[in-house]
Amino acid sequence: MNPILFYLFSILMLGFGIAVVANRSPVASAMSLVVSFFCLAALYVGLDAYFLASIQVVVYAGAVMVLFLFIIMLLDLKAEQRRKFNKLAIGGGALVALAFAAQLLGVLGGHPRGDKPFPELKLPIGESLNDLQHVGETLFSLHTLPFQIIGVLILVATIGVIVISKRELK
Amino acid sequence: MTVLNFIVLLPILNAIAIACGAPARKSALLSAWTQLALTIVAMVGYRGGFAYGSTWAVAPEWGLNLTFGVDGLALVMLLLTAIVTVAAVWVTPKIEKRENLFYACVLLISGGAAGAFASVDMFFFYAFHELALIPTFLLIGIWGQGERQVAAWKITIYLAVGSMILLVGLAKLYLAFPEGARTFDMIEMTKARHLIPAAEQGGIYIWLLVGFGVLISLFPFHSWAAPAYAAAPTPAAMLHAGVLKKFGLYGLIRIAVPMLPEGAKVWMNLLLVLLVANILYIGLVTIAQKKLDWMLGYSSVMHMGYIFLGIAAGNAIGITGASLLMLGHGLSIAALFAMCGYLRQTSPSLAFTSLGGIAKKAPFLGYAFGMAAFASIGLPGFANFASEAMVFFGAFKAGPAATLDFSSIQIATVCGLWGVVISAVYMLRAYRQIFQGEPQANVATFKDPACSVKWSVILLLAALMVGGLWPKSMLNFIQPSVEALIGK
Amino acid sequence: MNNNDIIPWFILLNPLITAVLILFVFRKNHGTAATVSTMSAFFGLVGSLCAFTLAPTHTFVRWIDMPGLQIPIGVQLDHLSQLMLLVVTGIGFLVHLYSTVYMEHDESKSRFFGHLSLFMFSMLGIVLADNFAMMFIFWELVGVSSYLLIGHWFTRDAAGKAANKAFMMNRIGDFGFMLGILMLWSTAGTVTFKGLEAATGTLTTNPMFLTAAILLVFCGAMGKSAQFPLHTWLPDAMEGPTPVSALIHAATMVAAGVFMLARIAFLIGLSPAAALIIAWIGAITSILAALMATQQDDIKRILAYSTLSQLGYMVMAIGLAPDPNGGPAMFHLFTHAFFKALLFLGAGAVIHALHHEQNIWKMGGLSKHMRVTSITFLIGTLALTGCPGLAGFFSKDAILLAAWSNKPLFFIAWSTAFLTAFYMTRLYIVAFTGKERSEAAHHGHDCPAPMTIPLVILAILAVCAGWKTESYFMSHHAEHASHIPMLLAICAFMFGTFAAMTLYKGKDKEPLSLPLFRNKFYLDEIYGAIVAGTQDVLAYIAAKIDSLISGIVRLAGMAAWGVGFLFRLLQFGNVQGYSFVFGLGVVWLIWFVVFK
Amino acid sequence: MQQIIPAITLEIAVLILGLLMLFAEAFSKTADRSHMARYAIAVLLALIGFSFFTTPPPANPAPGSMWDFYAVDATAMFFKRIALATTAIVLVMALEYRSVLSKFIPGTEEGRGTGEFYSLPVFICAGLMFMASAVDFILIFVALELVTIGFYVLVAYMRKHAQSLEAGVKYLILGALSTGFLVYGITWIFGLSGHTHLDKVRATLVAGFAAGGPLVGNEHALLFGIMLVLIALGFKIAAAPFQLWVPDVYQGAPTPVTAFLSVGSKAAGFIVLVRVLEVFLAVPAVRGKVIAVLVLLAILTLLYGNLTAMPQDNLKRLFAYSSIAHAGYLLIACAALSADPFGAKEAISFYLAGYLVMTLLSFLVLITVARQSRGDDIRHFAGLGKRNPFLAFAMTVAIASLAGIPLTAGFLGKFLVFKSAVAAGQYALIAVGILGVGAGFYYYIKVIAAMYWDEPTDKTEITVGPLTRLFVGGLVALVFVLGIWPAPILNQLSERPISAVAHK
Amino acid sequence: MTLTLNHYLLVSGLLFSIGFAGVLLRRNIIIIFMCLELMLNAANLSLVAFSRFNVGADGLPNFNAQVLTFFIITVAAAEVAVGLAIIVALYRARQTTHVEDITTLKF
Repeated sequence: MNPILFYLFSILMLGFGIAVVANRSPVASAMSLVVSFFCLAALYVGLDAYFLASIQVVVYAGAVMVLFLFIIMLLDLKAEQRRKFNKLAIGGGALVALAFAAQLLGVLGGHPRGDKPFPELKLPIGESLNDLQHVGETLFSLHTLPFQIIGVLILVATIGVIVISKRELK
Repeated sequence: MTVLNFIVLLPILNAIAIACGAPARKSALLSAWTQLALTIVAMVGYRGGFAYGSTWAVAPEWGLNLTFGVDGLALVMLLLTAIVTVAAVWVTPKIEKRENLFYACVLLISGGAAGAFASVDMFFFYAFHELALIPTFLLIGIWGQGERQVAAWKITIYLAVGSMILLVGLAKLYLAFPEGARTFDMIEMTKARHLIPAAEQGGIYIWLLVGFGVLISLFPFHSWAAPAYAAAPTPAAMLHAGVLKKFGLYGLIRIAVPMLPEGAKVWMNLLLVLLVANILYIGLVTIAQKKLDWMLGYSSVMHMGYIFLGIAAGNAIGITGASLLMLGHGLSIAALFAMCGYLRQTSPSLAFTSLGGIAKKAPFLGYAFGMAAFASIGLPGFANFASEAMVFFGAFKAGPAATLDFSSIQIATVCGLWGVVISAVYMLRAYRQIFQGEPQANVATFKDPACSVKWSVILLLAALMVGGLWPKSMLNFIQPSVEALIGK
Repeated sequence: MNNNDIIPWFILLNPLITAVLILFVFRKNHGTAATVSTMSAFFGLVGSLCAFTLAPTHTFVRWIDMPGLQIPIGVQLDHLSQLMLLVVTGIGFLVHLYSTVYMEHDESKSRFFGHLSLFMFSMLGIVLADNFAMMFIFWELVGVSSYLLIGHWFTRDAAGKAANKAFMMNRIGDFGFMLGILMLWSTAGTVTFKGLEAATGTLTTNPMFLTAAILLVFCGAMGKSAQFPLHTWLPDAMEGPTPVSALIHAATMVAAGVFMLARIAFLIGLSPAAALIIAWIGAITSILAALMATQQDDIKRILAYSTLSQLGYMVMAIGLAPDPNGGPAMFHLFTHAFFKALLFLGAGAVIHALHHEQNIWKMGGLSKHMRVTSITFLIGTLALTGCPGLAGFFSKDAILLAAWSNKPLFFIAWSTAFLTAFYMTRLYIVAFTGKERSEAAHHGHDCPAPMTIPLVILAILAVCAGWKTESYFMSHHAEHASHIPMLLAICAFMFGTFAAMTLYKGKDKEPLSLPLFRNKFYLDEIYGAIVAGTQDVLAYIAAKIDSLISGIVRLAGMAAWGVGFLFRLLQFGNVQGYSFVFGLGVVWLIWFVVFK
Repeated sequence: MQQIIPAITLEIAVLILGLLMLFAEAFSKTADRSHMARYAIAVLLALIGFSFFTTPPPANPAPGSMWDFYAVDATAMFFKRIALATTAIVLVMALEYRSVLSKFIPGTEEGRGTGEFYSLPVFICAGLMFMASAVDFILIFVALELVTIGFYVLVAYMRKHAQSLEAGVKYLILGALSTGFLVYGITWIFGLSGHTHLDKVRATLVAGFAAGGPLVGNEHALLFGIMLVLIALGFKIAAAPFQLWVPDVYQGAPTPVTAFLSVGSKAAGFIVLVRVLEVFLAVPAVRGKVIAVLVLLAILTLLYGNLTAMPQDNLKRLFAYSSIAHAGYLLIACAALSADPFGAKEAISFYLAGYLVMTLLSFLVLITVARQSRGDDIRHFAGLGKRNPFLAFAMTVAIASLAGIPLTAGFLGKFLVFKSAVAAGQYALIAVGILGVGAGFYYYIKVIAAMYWDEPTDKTEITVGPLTRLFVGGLVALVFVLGIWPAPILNQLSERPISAVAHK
Repeated sequence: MTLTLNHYLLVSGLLFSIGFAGVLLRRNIIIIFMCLELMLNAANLSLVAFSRFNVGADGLPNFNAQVLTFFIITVAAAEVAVGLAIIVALYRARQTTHVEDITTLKF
């Protein structure tokens, strides 16, 4: 990936990530989240994970965000916007998050392995990486069992959503 | 099934039956007497070594089996259990509330003690003892008096923590054996004791000492004892002070002494300091008591010091004496608590100042209490004297002869001898204040107790006198076992 | 076991059986109890007379028997015990006889006789004991029977206190006794007297040790024979019925200490230092007690101090001349038993007749009303004061002779003899002569026969017990090296008697006032202060520390509860706070694991 | 008997059971769904018996086959049975609880809307069973999430009950947070090793961090990853300082769910913890640190759980704190895992088995009593000894076992834990553990005191249904059987792995 | 200048921290939930980067990690669904999505 693109998308992603946190309006937060996820998808592309990038866009930016926005609208959360800050909580929380980030920097400093550039892929000449095929193969040969469990998981989630959000039982 | 299995199971099964609704007092009495009879049968039929063995595999790969079996020492402890149980059930007055639960708890304590004494397996030896924990809690909490709730919490938590410390010690001991030789069978462990590395023994011994020490109320872990005994209903106090407390001492004799001789040496001076504190310091505390039940509680703590002294001596004389003293102390303190319970029932307060002149109103009580009191302070004719003398002889012999440079254990013996004076001070003072003098107004209607109390006290005193006048009757059981234990 | 061996066992067990019978069977039947007890005492006397004629025997049963520790229960009939048996059973029988009347109207007469028999059993056990441990056992048992008898009238506070005091003082002495036994045993490996005698070689390897051991054993004697400083219980013990005082606290039990010392005379002989200390303690006791006696008003107390003083004499004699056959000490014990028992019984008769009046200043003129009593009492007094020809003269003379080699001790002994004559004469003159000083004294009368017969018998013995008996006690017959001690003794008797006669003749009240002596050198007060100042304060402190310990335990529990309560505050319900704590945990653990 | 049934059949059967229940819920004509639960209980219990006749999937799985990630060793089978038994008993509780439940679920008829409440635990059970066998991070993650999401739903199930919803939200937020850490941690471990399969991860890491290995110098990164995974698992097992959700969620959730959480979720958390620890502890470069952090967590957890339970008055909350404490004891064994691998594993498994029995017993009684006393504070238990001696006795047994009184299952578990700690020489842990036991006695016995000492405030007798009575009796018996005769369980644990897969 | 693994890890780590900060700072449950999604996605980014970095013997990225990423996305979606359902139910019961208002369970 072009480093410039990398920096661009990274900064955008982080910036909108901060916006998610900083925005007072839930709708604005949600929109920032969408942008941030788009940038993330772009970074995936830079890592040759085209399939995941598309999934990211479809699932997150498409489905999940809509859900979020839908709920925000449904509950009409604007009324709650104006509330006093709890300075102590904010200060403490920020401190913890900063400390965590600092530790992360420390860990990266102690991670010499990561200072190497990404290895080149061995691809047949002239072909681009068909990652969809590879992911599919791995998923359905090696990870069939988790895949099926995911199915159950979604079933459970569906039941759960129904059970919890049903209004009245007839 | 051997007679031993019946001795252990009888009270437990009976407790269950009573809890399920069997007539409480009758079946409890029947069970207690049967237990005593069976114990005597077992003693009569005893021919040395470990007898009446029975075993049931529980976890063979750890060498963990539910194994019963008794040697002479254990038989004597079983006898103590049986006698005190009979007396404890017998003296129990009419229980107003939840009679069945009461007797079930009492029998469980007895069954737990019997099970511990009859166990050859270290694990079950420990486990049976703990059977008494919750029944004690209930007995003190429901049927106790005074600060019963505080006392019940205190004794339960204290003993639980002590047991846990002990458990760690036992685990250490188990693991100190090399793999392959590990077993919970105490006979096997004793045989294989040379496999325990000498350097590790000190580390194990201190855990055992503290663990057992808490259960025995070794100074400074004694503060549970007096309040609990003061608050407990009579049978609970009798069984706990008389029998259950002996578990720890029995454990030391059965486990720590034979298996960890090197460890005993490491901690000898500490033990001596503690036991002298038990005798002298607790003795002084006892003098300062102003109520009979508290005084008896502390005196029972104090007397543990003598038994410890015998154990610390480490020789056959001292340990045999300590074992006999366990019997003697158990019987005498049970008798004292039995009468204290009767006094409590009939008199508004047990403070010395509010009692007086009872001997005139209740000559039997005056006599019997006097005998029990004299027994507990080591009067010849009762088992306590014979055993205390043996303890002193054994402990003194553990030091060098023919020199005035006394070794530490000899100094401890001297202190212990002085304790005899102290115990006379508080016992006689209490006796004078309660029983002698002109009868006070609030004991004007005092009478001698009913037959059940009378005879159970007589039973205890008679057993004490048998042990005192003819100590060989008990020593014949104890001595070979002790010698086998310490490897003579 | 042949017939001869049975006799000592019979003598020993006969009173025990009697005691058990009385206490458990005849509890309610007072008359029978008295009869049974007296009969048994009589049988004991007969048995002792038989035993006296027997050759020495020694039989035992094993009581505790294990490797390293053998304690037998054995009876040893020998020169020393044969005579002592006679003394104990003889006086015992007379006291029993006397008591049947004296205690006639007591409401717990059977208890009294039961305890009396118990005492006889214990005392005979000491006499017959063949080893230290057994002696200690019976030592304690006499302590208990003495406790029971002093406290016979336990509803009186003073009696209970006196009983307790007696027992406690003895316990203190026994502390040393037991320790001494332990020391001897650990060295010699045996507790039997014969075994110890055989092991003298081992025992003498460390003279300091032996001295210490003997002195510790002597502590036992100090308690039982009421030697200074453990003597204060004996005068208080007079709270008991007078026959008890006669039997236990004059003639037999208090002499047990002396008897025990005689038993181990062979050991004392090995340690001159110990012997000297014993002698000095005896001497101090005798002079102090004599001084105290001069100012007492209670007839029994005067006799009690006199007993103390005489016991001191005997102990001093043991220290001066330890003799396996008893020596002058046992000789004096023997004679003293008779005249002191006589004096006590006589005092008892007086008290009985005067309806429990014990103050001599409220008596007077009794010789007119109580002829037998006064004559026998006079004989006893003379015997005690050392009137030549009477029993006391010979034994006292023997002691003074033994003391002659040590002049300071001799001086003390002589002074004591002088004081004895003084206070006894005072007693007799004040109580028996002159005018009646109270209503009760006018109505004095001689007592019934069972009370006077013992007086008469004892009076006869008090006269003649010293005749030709001295040699029985001497293992090697000592020539009278000097007659000076004897002459001085006669002088002491005469001066003392004369002084008292001139001072007290016809007086109605105490002409002398010596508060120091009257108040027994304030020793009771001092002891009281010491006990209160040490034991009670220590006990108080200990109790405080103990409540501190349980407070610490409680505090630990409360601290755990409190910490739990504080921890619980973390659980404040706000999920954001929870994630904050979570985050803190994350950061902290990562710091701990990764960067530390 | 020849064992020809593959172990995965069990999970499949459970899943089919769950689906059938959903169908039944959808098509059943009657409103009362309790028969569903009864059938499910029967099936689950039957499956436990069935599990003894299973054999692992293909004896020699081809490399790269899906069976590679699915271990069927003794531990796995043991935990599968635990999951089945737990679920069955939770369903019994659910039946007992249904009247309370339907109060908070608006419905036209009594019993409506409870069908899912019976079927969701069955699905969760399948998830737990998968977790027991999972030896691959992917499978672990997926199974864990199945369980977690199922629990989100169950905790918040009573949707007219604000507390249940509040508990649901708290669990949801914190659970998701921990999922984030888990994923991030897995990422790092994958990043360093290049594998998700635990055995391969171990092999790569051991080789990589050996002297001169390719990964030397990256210890920080590995520790970071390990720590993140441990934090997430610590959350699942309720180790301090990640335990804060526990009391609130336990209190707010429907009581059967609380029981399920405290047993099922914890057991699953521990089996995963043991499996990953076996990997981490194999790497010498980080072993010391990992043990240190386990010790630290254990101490904190023990102190927090035990001390905080002391001032509690609400029984559900008290059990919540005590479940934290029990996690602490289990962590003691975890800290001993490297010094005494076999003993510690045995201790954890046995402890969990005992914990299952005693916790479920206490909750079963709790539900029965709380329903009829209208409250789950300790004072609602006052005088239970008079109101229903049978339940009081059962509770006493459960409490005795939880407190660790001998001859009960709980004691043996504690004994094994302390034994392995002694073997590992972890004396600081032992000391804190003893302190914890002391505190534990205080708060556990509070319940006994209430039941027997106090007079009942409400004199009505408490009735027990036949099924509950059967299960209470059975669990009481089991507490004693496990405490006195552990051989059957121990045999299961010490059995050589049925499958060679896990230890290839 | 070439991009290294650590570049990606740094970015993802920062994103994770931002998400974490959001969880700690925000009090609206829905936004907290969004931040949790941020954290999951940050982890995904690392995972994909590692997948690309840990090239196997066949010279291709390690697709196991991508599969895991796929699962994570799926799970996250399911979680969001359930979570939002719960939030809606809570809102119905309490008319709030504010963490400070849901503190009835405490101590």
